[in-house]
Order: sequence, then C-alpha cells, then structure tokens
Amino acid sequence: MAVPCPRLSGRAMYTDVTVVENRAESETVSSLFFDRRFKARAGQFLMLWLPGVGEKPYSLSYANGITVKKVGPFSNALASVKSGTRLAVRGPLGKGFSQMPGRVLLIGGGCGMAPLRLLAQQVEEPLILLGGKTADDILFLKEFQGRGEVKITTEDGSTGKKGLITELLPERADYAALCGPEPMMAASLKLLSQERTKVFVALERYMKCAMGLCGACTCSGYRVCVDGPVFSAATLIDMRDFGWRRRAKSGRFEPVSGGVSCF
Amino acid sequence: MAVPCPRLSGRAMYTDVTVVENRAESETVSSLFFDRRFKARAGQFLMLWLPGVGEKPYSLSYANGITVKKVGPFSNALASVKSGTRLAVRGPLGKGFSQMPGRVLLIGGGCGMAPLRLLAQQVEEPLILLGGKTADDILFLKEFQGRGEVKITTEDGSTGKKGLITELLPERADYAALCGPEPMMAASLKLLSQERTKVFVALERYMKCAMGLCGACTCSGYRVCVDGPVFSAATLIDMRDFGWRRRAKSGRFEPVSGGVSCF
Amino acid sequence: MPTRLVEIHPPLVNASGIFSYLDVFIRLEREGVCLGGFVTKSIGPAERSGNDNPVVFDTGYGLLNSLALPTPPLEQWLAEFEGADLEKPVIVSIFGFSADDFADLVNRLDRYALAFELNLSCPNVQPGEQSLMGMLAESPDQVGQVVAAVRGATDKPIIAKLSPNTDYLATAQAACQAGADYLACSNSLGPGLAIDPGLSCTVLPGGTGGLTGPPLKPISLAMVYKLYDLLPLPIIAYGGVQCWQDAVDYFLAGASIVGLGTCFARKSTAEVVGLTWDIWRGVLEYLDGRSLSEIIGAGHVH
Amino acid sequence: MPTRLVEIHPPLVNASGIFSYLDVFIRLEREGVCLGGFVTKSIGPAERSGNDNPVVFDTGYGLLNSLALPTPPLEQWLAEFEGADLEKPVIVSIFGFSADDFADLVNRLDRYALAFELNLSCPNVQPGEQSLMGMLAESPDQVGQVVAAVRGATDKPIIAKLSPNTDYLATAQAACQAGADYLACSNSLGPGLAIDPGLSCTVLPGGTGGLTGPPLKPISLAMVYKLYDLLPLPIIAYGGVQCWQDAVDYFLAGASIVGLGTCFARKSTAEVVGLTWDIWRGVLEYLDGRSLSEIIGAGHVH
Ligand SMILES: Cc1cc2nc3c(=O)[nH]c(=O)nc-3n(C[C@H](O)[C@H](O)[C@H](O)COP(=O)(O)OP(=O)(O)OC[C@H]3O[C@@H](n4cnc5c(N)ncnc54)[C@H](O)[C@@H]3O)c2cc1C
Ligand SMILES: Cc1cc2nc3c(=O)[nH]c(=O)nc-3n(C[C@H](O)[C@H](O)[C@H](O)COP(=O)(O)OP(=O)(O)OC[C@H]3O[C@@H](n4cnc5c(N)ncnc54)[C@H](O)[C@@H]3O)c2cc1C
Ligand SMILES: Cc1cc2nc3c(=O)[nH]c(=O)nc-3n(C[C@H](O)[C@H](O)[C@H](O)COP(=O)(O)O)c2cc1C
Ligand SMILES: Cc1cc2nc3c(=O)[nH]c(=O)nc-3n(C[C@H](O)[C@H](O)[C@H](O)COP(=O)(O)O)c2cc1C
Ligand code: FES
Ligand code: FES
Repeated sequence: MAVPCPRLSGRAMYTDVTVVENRAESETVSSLFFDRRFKARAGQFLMLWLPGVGEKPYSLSYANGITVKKVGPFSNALASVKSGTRLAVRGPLGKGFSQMPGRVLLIGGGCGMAPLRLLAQQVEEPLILLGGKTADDILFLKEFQGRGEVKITTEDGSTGKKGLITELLPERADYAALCGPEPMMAASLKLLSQERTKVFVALERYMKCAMGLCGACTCSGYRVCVDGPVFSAATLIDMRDFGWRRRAKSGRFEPVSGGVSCF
Repeated sequence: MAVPCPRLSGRAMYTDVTVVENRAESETVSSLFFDRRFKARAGQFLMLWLPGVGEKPYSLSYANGITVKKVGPFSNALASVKSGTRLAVRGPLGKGFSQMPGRVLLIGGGCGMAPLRLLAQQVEEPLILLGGKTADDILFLKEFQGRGEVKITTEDGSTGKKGLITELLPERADYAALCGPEPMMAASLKLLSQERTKVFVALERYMKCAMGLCGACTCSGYRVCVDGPVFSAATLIDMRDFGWRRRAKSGRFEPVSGGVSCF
Repeated sequence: MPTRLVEIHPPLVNASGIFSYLDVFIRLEREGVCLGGFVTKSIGPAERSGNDNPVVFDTGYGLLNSLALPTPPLEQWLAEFEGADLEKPVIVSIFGFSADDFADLVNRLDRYALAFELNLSCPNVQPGEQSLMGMLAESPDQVGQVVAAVRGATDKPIIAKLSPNTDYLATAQAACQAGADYLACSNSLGPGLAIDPGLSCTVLPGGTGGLTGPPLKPISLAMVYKLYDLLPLPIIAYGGVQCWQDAVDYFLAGASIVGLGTCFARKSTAEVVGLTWDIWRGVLEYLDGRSLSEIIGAGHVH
Repeated sequence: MPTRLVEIHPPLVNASGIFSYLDVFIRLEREGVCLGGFVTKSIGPAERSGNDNPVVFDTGYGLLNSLALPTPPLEQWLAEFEGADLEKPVIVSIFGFSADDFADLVNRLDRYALAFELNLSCPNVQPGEQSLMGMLAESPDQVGQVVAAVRGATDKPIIAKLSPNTDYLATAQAACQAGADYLACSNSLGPGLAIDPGLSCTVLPGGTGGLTGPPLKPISLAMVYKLYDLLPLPIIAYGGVQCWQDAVDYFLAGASIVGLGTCFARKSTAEVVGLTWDIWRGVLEYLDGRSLSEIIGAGHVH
C-alpha cells in the first residue's frame, strides 16, 4: 500500500467508498451498502457527495450503509446508484445517541427509522414504536422484531393500530429516542417528558459545511451538524424553533412541516 | 498557563530562552547559560537569533548552554549579551555523536572543545586530547579532568606538550570523536583510521535555513545541518571537500583554512 | 485616531460567514462565549441560495469554501434583528453589486449595527457571476465609490474588508479617502482548487474556493503590518487565528481587534466557548498586566 | 504539443532553491533519489550573498523564506558544471535584472542545461531592491521581453516560472507568445510576515518572505487547472506537494512534471530519498497500470 499522506492523516476530507448493494426497502426507500464499515454511534451521519448533483447528509442505518427516501433530485439520484459505483463520503459526523442503560423506548417515523435501526442494535431489548401513513412506510420490520417488542400505528390502518404514534404513549421507560417528522417528535416529547424518562431527539436541518462554521443548520442557535443531530429534551426546551421552523438553503425560515418532507 | 497552540505543538520555530549567566572561559571565549536545559546529544547545535544582528549555529557545550569565541560581528555581539537577555533559539538541530561503548578518544581543538565538553559527560572514562596555539585556547580543563585522562599540546608550549595534537596519535581506542579546525581533523583522521577505531568528526559549514532545504551548508553534497554536523569516517571518505573547501554566504567556495576562522 | 470607534471588549469577534445568524450569536452569548461582539454573515440586497454543496473542502492545512454568499430575504433579517435578545454589539456585514445596493442596505439596517463591515473582497461566485473581489477589491475606484455611498448613508463606523489577492494598499487608500473608519484584513485567499483523486474531478462548484485558516495567517499579518505603517486607520485582523499567539502576533503587527473563523471548525457550542476563553486568557497572560494598547503595533521596531 | 520537450523520468524534480547545488544533486543521485532530474537554485549574473539570517520561518503550516537569491560567481558555476559527474539531466534556473542578463546567462550556461527555468517571480529582496515578482511577473510586457530575449539565445526548452500573486493568466499568455515551451506554477505566495511574540519583532530581514509548502498547494493547483484550459503549454507544478496524493492532484489538474520543495524540510539524505520513492510509488499504485498521460488533465470533467 502506498504510504499515507501526512497531510491527510486523521483529517482527510472524503473517504472513497464503493456501493456493494442497493437494496429496495419499499417503493420509495432504498438502502445503500458500502465496502466499508464506520465506527459510529447511531444518530451520526455521513455527507454523501454525488459529483454534479450535490452533497447531502444521511444517517447511518447500518455500520456500512444508509437508507434514503426518494423525495427530490438528490435523493432520487442517490437511490438509483448502481452497485460498483464509487462515492465520496465525509463522516461519521455529529453527535449520536448516548449510552442508554435501562429500559429504552425507540420511537420512529418515516426515514427516522434509519438511525433507529442502527440504534436498535446498540441498546438492550428496546420497546419499539413505529408510525407511518401506510404499511409501506414501516421499514426494517423484521430487524426491529429481532431486537425487541415492536408496536405499530398507521394513519390508514393498513398495518398495526390505526392512528398516530402518540396514541401508543406514554410508555414507561428510562430512556426514549425519537427519530421522525418534527411535528410527531414535538408531540411525543410533550407527552413523554412529564414521565421520568430521559428523552433524546434526532433533528434534521439544511446542511452546507457540516463542520459547524456556516450556521446554515442552526436550530435556535444550536448548529445541528456539530451540537446535534441528537439533542436531549433538556436542550430542546431552549429551542423555540424545534417543531416550528427551519432554515432553507438561503437561510430563509420555512415551517418544519412545509416543503416536500422526506417523512 | 495559557493553553499551548495546536499550530505550534512540536513544531514551534523558536524557543525563547533567557540568559542566566555569561561566563568568561578565556580572553576571547564565553559561555552563555540559559534558563532551560535541552535534551540533546553532544554535537547537536542551536541556531541563535539576535534580532538585527543575525542568526548562527552554536554547538551545545552544556545541556543549558553554549560557548562562543569572539571572531566576528555576530560572535562578539553574542558574547557580550548580559544575563537577563531573552534570546530566541532553534534546536537542538542536526545529528550528534552516536553511542560509543568501549574505549573512547576525544580529540579537540579551538571551539571544538565546546561540543566535546558535553560529549565528555556522555561517555565513560574517555581519554581526552586537547590542542591549541597557546594555553589560553585550552577550555574546560577542570571539567575534562573530572571525566578522564587529559593530554594537551600547544604550539607555543605554554601548557602541555609543545607541538601539534597529531603527535599524541595514534592512541588505541574503539571510538574517537574529533572536534576542531578542519585541517587538524583531516590530519588526525588519516592517522587514526588505519587503526581499528570508529571515528566521528564534527563539521562546520555556513548555515542559512538549518533545515536541509537551501543547500548552503553542503560539504560534498551532504547537508551538514541535517546529515551532520557529526559524520562517520566511512562517510567522510566520500567527502572531497572535507579539509579542503567550504561555501561562503553566497555559495562561493573558500579554503577551509581561509577567512577569520573561529579556531 | 478615528472619530468613530468600534467599542468591543474583549477585542475579539467572529469572522463574517462564521456562525452567521443572530440565533447562533444569542446561543453563544448565553453559553458565555468570550467575544466582545459578533459579525453577521454578509447580508445582501436580495435572497440568495449560494452555491450547491459541497461548499467547503478541508485541505488538511486550511479550508477552501465557496458558499458564495447565501442570504435570507432582507425582511427576514430585519425581523430577526427586531426580535434578537442580544447584549453584545453586532457588526453588520453587507454586500451588494453596486454602490446603491450598499447604501440601501445601510439605510435599512442602520439601527441594528454597531458598525458596518463592507464585504468588498469575497472571491467566491455563483455560476456565471463576477466576484465581489473582481468587481470591487480589484478596483480602488469602485471601492472609493462604495465607501463614499455608505459614508453618505450612515454615521456608524465603516469597516472596509480587503482582499489579500489584490493591490490592497491601493484599495485601502481609496477606502480611507472615501471615509472608511477601519480596515479589515483579510478576506479569503486565492481562490484555490480542490480535486478528489478518487473520483478524478474537482470538488467545489466551479472548481475554486477562497482559502482560509492557517495558510492565510502570514499573508494577512503582512497586510496588517504594512497598512499600520501606511494609514492612520485602526485594523481588524482576520485570518488563521488558532490560538492566543496568533492573536498576539496580530496585535503586535498593529491590529486593534482580532476575528476568529476557521478555527471553530468541528467545534460544538461548548468547545467554541472554551476556545475563545483559551485565546483571550492567553492574550491576558502575555500582557501580564500591561494594557492592550501598549502592544498594538509594538512589533514595529525600526 | 510543444516541439521542445523536457524529458524527465520519473516526472519529478526538486524545486529551484531546494538543495540548490550540483554536489547535493550528485549525492542524491548516488543515494538513489527517485527524481527524474534536478533544478538548480536560480543562478544570477553576479555573485550575491542573499539576506542575513534568519532567512526562513516555519509557521507550523508552511514556510516563509527570504533567502533573496544568493548565488556564487558565474565562473564557479561553470566550473562546477564542468566537473559534475551527474547522470540525470539538469534544468538550469536563472534570474537577472534585465532581458540581457537572462540572455547572457543562457549563452554561458547553454551546454549544461536540459532546459532553462526563468525565475520571473521571486517575491524576496535584499534590502532596497525591487523583487523579480515586482519587476517581471507583475508586467506581462517585461515577461514577454525576457522570454523573447532568451528565445533568441537558445534552442533549449524555456520554462516560465509564474507567480501566484499576480495576474498569472496574462503573464502566462505573454510568455507563451514570446516563445516559452513550459509554464511552471508556482513560485512562493504572498509574501507573508512572521513576528516573534517573545521578542516582539519581525523575524525575517525586511519582515516578509515568500510562503511555500501546504498553504500554496490549492492556489497553485488552481493555476495549473486554469492554465491547462487556457494555453497549449505543458506545465511543471510546484507548491506544497507532501505526498503522492498531492502529486496526483497536480497531474489530474494538468501538470506534466511535479516539483518538490518544502516537503524535504528537516530530512536527511536517506529520508529525502525515501520520500521521493514513497511519492512515486504512490503515483504508480494510483495509476494501476495506466500510463501517466492518461491522467494528465483528467480532472477536467466538463
Ligand atoms: C442529519 C440528517 C440526517 C438525514 N438522514 C436521512 C436519512 O437517513 N434518509 C433520508 O432519506 N434522508 C435523510 N436526511 C435528509 C436528506 O439529507 C435530504 O434532505 C433528503 O434526501 C432530500 O433531498 P433531495 O435533494 O432529494 O430533496 P429536496 O427537494 O432538496 O428536499 C426535500 C426536502 O428535504 C429538505 N432538505 C433538502 N436538503 C437538505 C439537507 N441538506 N439537510 C436537511 N434537509 C434537507 C428540504 O427542506 C425539503 O423539505 C437527513 C438530513 C439530515 C440533516
Ligand atoms: C554546526 C556548527 C557549530 C558551531 N559551533 C560553534 C561553537 O560552539 N562555538 C563557536 O564559537 N562557534 C561555533 N560555530 C561557528 C559560529 O556559527 C560562527 O560561525 C562564528 O561564531 C563566527 O561568526 P561571526 O559572525 O562572529 O564571524 P564571521 O566574521 O561571520 O566569520 C568568522 C568565520 O566563521 C565562518 N562562519 C560565519 N558564519 C558561519 C555560519 N553560520 N556557519 C559556519 N561558519 C560560519 C566564516 O566562514 C569565517 O571564517 C559553529 C558553526 C557550525 C556550523
Ligand atoms: C465558511 C466561510 C464563510 C465565509 N463567509 C464570509 C462572508 O459572508 N463575508 C465575508 O466578508 N467573509 C466571509 N468569509 C471570510 C471570513 O470572514 C474571514 O475573512 C476568513 O475566513 C479568514 O479568517 P479565518 O482564517 O479565521 O477563517 C467566510 C469564510 C468562511 C470559512
Ligand atoms: C528555501 C527556498 C528557496 C527557494 N529559492 C528559489 C529560487 O532560487 N528560485 C526559484 O525560482 N524558486 C525558489 N523557491 C521557490 C520554490 O522553487 C518553489 O516554487 C516553492 O517553494 C513551492 O514549492 P514547495 O511548496 O514544494 O516548496 C525557493 C523556495 C524555498 C522554500
Ligand atoms: S452546516 Fe454549516 S454550521 Fe452546520
Ligand atoms: S543550511 Fe540550508 S540546507 Fe543546511
């Protein structure tokens, strides 16, 4: 092997990975697997660069993979890369979920199930609550069932209980991890924090530098790329924008529920 | 203490030292002692910077000091700094003397006695041969006597044997270390290498960058600042310029015996 | 000495485009950051998205960026300023494509600004644009016109932010004559290029981006040093500050205020706060009881 | 493709002013250095001492130097060339203060040179001088005259060494029109300044020095990339190469030959040899059987 560059030791910008499998998880969701495993905590993310298309953040759903929902130009391009494609990635970036000893509740909706899948591997016998619009939105069901008890709600009742995930709450737990659409997380948080549960929430914001410099990803002054994406409920109390608004590419505020959401 | 700079960790250019003593060793020679000890092998040197005057190399004669002979503008300025003065130094630089297990011969002349003084502390019971024009040239006599047997020659016979140091050779030894005027070293080397002695020689050349880049200090293609200043006899065989010529500030060749030598 | 002073204690600020938004400043202030004030990202006349990602590239020794001046609509900026619960003063950085643009922005933002920093020198562009550096910093005339227009629109201190890639002595002189109160040295270097050998293509949109961090430090230090000798204006120094020694170097060269940017890369809020304190404590230890004004310019021994 | 090619295998050289003298090249050749040829320090019309020490300052991220072109008398150079027992070819770097100086040097040195590299771009000066960069690189006219004069004096390949601090597209164009065969990117950056906070004074004589090493890399890479698109001349790349990836970046950007300088700092002869092999082996592994020409310019995806 060629001698590694002193310039790059420990601070290379990109890691080159090769896609070894592109697995369809549902109509609109695919997982990409790489020829490389990352040492990461669930909740950490990669910046994935497709030359000529862009560079966007994706949570690790596997130690060697990510899961993408086709919602716009980038995610469609990403979901259609063939196995054998070389990609440049940065990461794992950000702060993931902490250790959660004790009874853990995992609450997931939409692509939030991606980091939750990895988290389910990192905690003992979690109770897992999954919510979606329809059966097709429930990802990784087998794998979740292999890790703990799973309860499901769908808005159309096509699988699990008909209704919203919040209706399964409050479940008693020492810890809860929330990944999903921000309105769902905000609603769940309100119900949960009254109980004696340490709650962690994974946020998404538009990211540019993904290294804490540009401020694009701010949520009430916390830079999600370095202070998050996982925040504790204690911090969220201070975040007015949580569940309310986020900055678009220009920095303009838009409601968290607006736009083409990936959830 | 202020947090050290990551930029400078392990690669700071200058170390600031304060002169705590300026000790006259003879009419023309002074030792400067610093408030800091350097971990160095004998033969290694410091670049000493006097703002507005220049920056020149001096061998460590003590772990915390150097010894300077007044021969020109820089050495005169340096020899007259008062205790309390702050100086900026680079180093220790270069390759010093190797470990020398066994019977060691130390052969010194002129300012060559400076690195030899430190070397005498780093080897066991050396036999020390010192040569000078006159008694005043013999430095550190007490300290050398405290380390091993000392033999002296002076050209005027004012102390020791009258004559040249080469007349004390050949002494049998496993190792010999030579520091002094290049003609003396070249002559000694010839006498010594026929015996089964590993010989090391400390060279001096005009130095500019003192980091191996500029080539100013070359002696037959070896850059003295990084390949030396200490060379083995095996290497010296390949160095035509040894004992013959050196480059001046412009790169012009001059004879090693020419100019105002500090020896 | 200028009549219009930028009062900032301690004399440390963030660099424009770093942290960028008022909500981040508020957060840092709450967490006890050791900065005397904040500088906004450069605010432009109309909403801009800036370039597509990737917009940064870490060379391992410095950072290339090609954000290319994203900015929310001005109305949103005004609303954010109105609502901002911030104690420390804010220097408002602005940019535009004409002297009128600059003057209009100053009119709208005047009541929120401790001072205006004019971005005359950003080397980055969205595809097809000319850079601020090309339009303004390369032409002392243009710089004079922009500064004069702003001077006519405000009594707040005006800071002219210079480029290290142009004849900055000429630009600075033009800015000074047109009524600038401060000089800022400097905006980013180059621009430089990054290639990904794995994918065999350039990384940044358009290929190039401005270089910041340690590579810029000696260049910007030379600018501060020379401008301190040349002109009577106080100087804000940006470029490659990583530790207190760098800040001290800038003060010795003649800067009155020092800005921090790339050194915050990959640092959480708590780490940012910690670094600012490390830097300021280091400066205080170096001062060892002396006042800062004693060392400003003290590196000029002739 | 130029008619006059610089044949260098492997396509790696030292940068001018690094190692400098023929005796050092001979030593490195004997020890098996993996360079295809050597570049002399810039040879001037008359003996010069260069600046007083300290002439280098390590910023921790790059190197400032202000050697300011020391050079032995030309007669000595000629004698050294005559006596030099060297197999690898030598590119002779020259500088002067007029077009005649350059032409005279070429006349005297022609038989020893594989090619001439014209130093049009050194930013360093002895006290009171104007820099080569100021005299030549800042004026495409002057550059044209110097290159034309040299073109008239030799049939050897002419390499025009450019500055990153001036309008290098214009300079390169002038050099090309006047008959240059190669462009070299680039000479040192800035200049920059170094201050010693302990002693509170500037370090280098005159304060400033050219910046080399990693800070220069992205800037020089941008030059190579742009000039490769603009002009039909092959390019020698200098600036901040530390490892094979850097060399590959330059080849992808369009360089035909890559030069190494500051990366050799603090390296013994054996370490220098080792580093050149590490770099070249890395390039070969990257090529993975392809020829070098396949990757030269391959980073230009449009
Ligand atoms: C920390 C983090 C982790 C993420 N993890 C995943 C994941 O595991 N799987 C997944 O499918 N998606 C994930 N995303 C979202 C993903 O980055 C893209 O935003 C999404 O794929 C849409 O991109 P697009 O260009 O296809 O659609 P667009 O048309 O650009 O946008 C669709 C919607 O996504 C939002 N969006 C666009 N770009 C970003 C961005 N860079 N960061 C945040 N939001 C953006 C827009 O506001 C819009 O509402 C994550 C985002 C963040 C910040
Ligand atoms: C590795 C090394 C170790 C040295 N150790 C000592 C020491 O321990 N004690 C000591 O007194 N001197 C030592 N010297 C010599 C010292 O660096 C100065 O050269 C000397 O003090 C004369 O400097 P000057 O300016 O006073 O005299 P100058 O008038 O400049 O020169 C007097 C003579 O010294 C030579 N010389 C000048 N500058 C240098 C230089 N930078 N490097 C080499 N030779 C030079 C000149 O060729 C001239 O012959 C050492 C030199 C080297 C290279
Ligand atoms: C990500 C990023 C964004 C920047 N945005 C701006 C900007 O909007 N306006 C501006 O004047 N300078 C901008 N700059 C330049 C900085 O304000 C500063 O001048 C430069 O980064 C040098 O400081 P540093 O080396 O400490 O980062 C930006 C720099 C970076 C790294
Ligand atoms: C100590 C030193 C001396 C130099 N002397 C010269 C010179 O004489 N002529 C020249 O054209 N360039 C000179 N340069 C510039 C180099 O040739 C090269 O262009 C520059 O250092 C960039 O390469 P690097 O980053 O690999 O060092 C010198 C550079 C250094 C560091
Ligand atoms: S994306 Fe730039 S600070 Fe988070
Ligand atoms: S002094 Fe420059 S190479 Fe030794």
